[in-house]
Amino acid sequence: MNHDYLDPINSLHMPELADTTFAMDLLLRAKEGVRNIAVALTESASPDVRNLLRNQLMQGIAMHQEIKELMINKKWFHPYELSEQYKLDQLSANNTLMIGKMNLFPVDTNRKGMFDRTPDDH
Amino acid sequence: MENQKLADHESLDLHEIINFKTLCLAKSKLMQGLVFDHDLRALMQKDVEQSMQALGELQAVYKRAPFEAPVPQNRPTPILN
Amino acid sequence: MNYALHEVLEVHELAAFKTNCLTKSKTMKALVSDQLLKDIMQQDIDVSTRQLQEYASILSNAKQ
Amino acid sequence: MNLIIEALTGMDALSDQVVAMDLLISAKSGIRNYAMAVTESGTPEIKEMLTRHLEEALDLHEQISAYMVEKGWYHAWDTNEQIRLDLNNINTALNLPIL
Repeated sequence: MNHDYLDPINSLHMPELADTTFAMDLLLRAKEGVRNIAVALTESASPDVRNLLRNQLMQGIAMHQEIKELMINKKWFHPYELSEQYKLDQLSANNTLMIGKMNLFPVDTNRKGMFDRTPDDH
Repeated sequence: MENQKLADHESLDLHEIINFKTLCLAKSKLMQGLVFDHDLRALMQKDVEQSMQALGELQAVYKRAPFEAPVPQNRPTPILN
Repeated sequence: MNYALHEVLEVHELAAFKTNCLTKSKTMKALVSDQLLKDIMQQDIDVSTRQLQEYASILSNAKQ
Repeated sequence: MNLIIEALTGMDALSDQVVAMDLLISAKSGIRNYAMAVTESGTPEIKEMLTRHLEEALDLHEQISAYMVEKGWYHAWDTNEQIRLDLNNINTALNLPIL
């Protein structure tokens, strides 16, 4: 491991690493969505709003299940073998910590001046 | 019933859900450009389609919020230096 | 054990919550005078009873 | 409610409302608990059961809130009226004698 993001050694197994992160993000968002809709349901009074939310809740639960099954099939998620899961957790935490230490965006990122007029105004 | 105003508290929860769904849609859409695995990409596309449907339905209901107002074309003030 | 640890823990939490609810509904039903409210509570008691039995069977399956 | 306790506490008119409110709060926290649990479960058998229980909790919540709206104990569309009722209930609870 090193701090140079241009070093090719850091791209080893990159697709796997990236996809586990994205899939985990998708899973957490699906989970959060189910919880949010359930909370909203406990506050909603209009029958048609309740109906809409209830359908979306069931759809959200199904989507969450589908993402979880995909992750289990791809061996990105191990709810039944906690030590396997533990290894993945630690690995991705370490990896992301390493990325956190990199200087990824060395140039100024303020691009605001480019968006204050339409092309015709130039 | 269809045109009845929503209660205050349910409107606030719709606000939370709509913002959350909007962020989810943006993320699932943009991340498709970054994933490698085809199955994961397909599932994300499915999530995008479901989210667009869901967001549209939520927007339609949100129109009945008591604090509903005409929506301008752009954000009112551009953030400039 | 045929279940994942975290789901057993969730079921345990729900069982504790539901036990509390069932106990409350059973005792408080006696304090209620309105018949409609009594009916709703009886229905809640029936549903909660069945749910608790389901939790009991899962928890005893999960016991090693 | 037991007549002696009613007389002692002055809760004769309020008791059904208190019980209904308790049931509503239980139904609400039940829904939140179930939503948590459903997203934590993976075994199909458990997931299926919890989803069913979640729907039952939603039914109970729907029933009890409709009942309370009808009784005038819950003003979903009139926040001011709800606040007035809340303040009333707070006062009643504060003024209960401690037995």
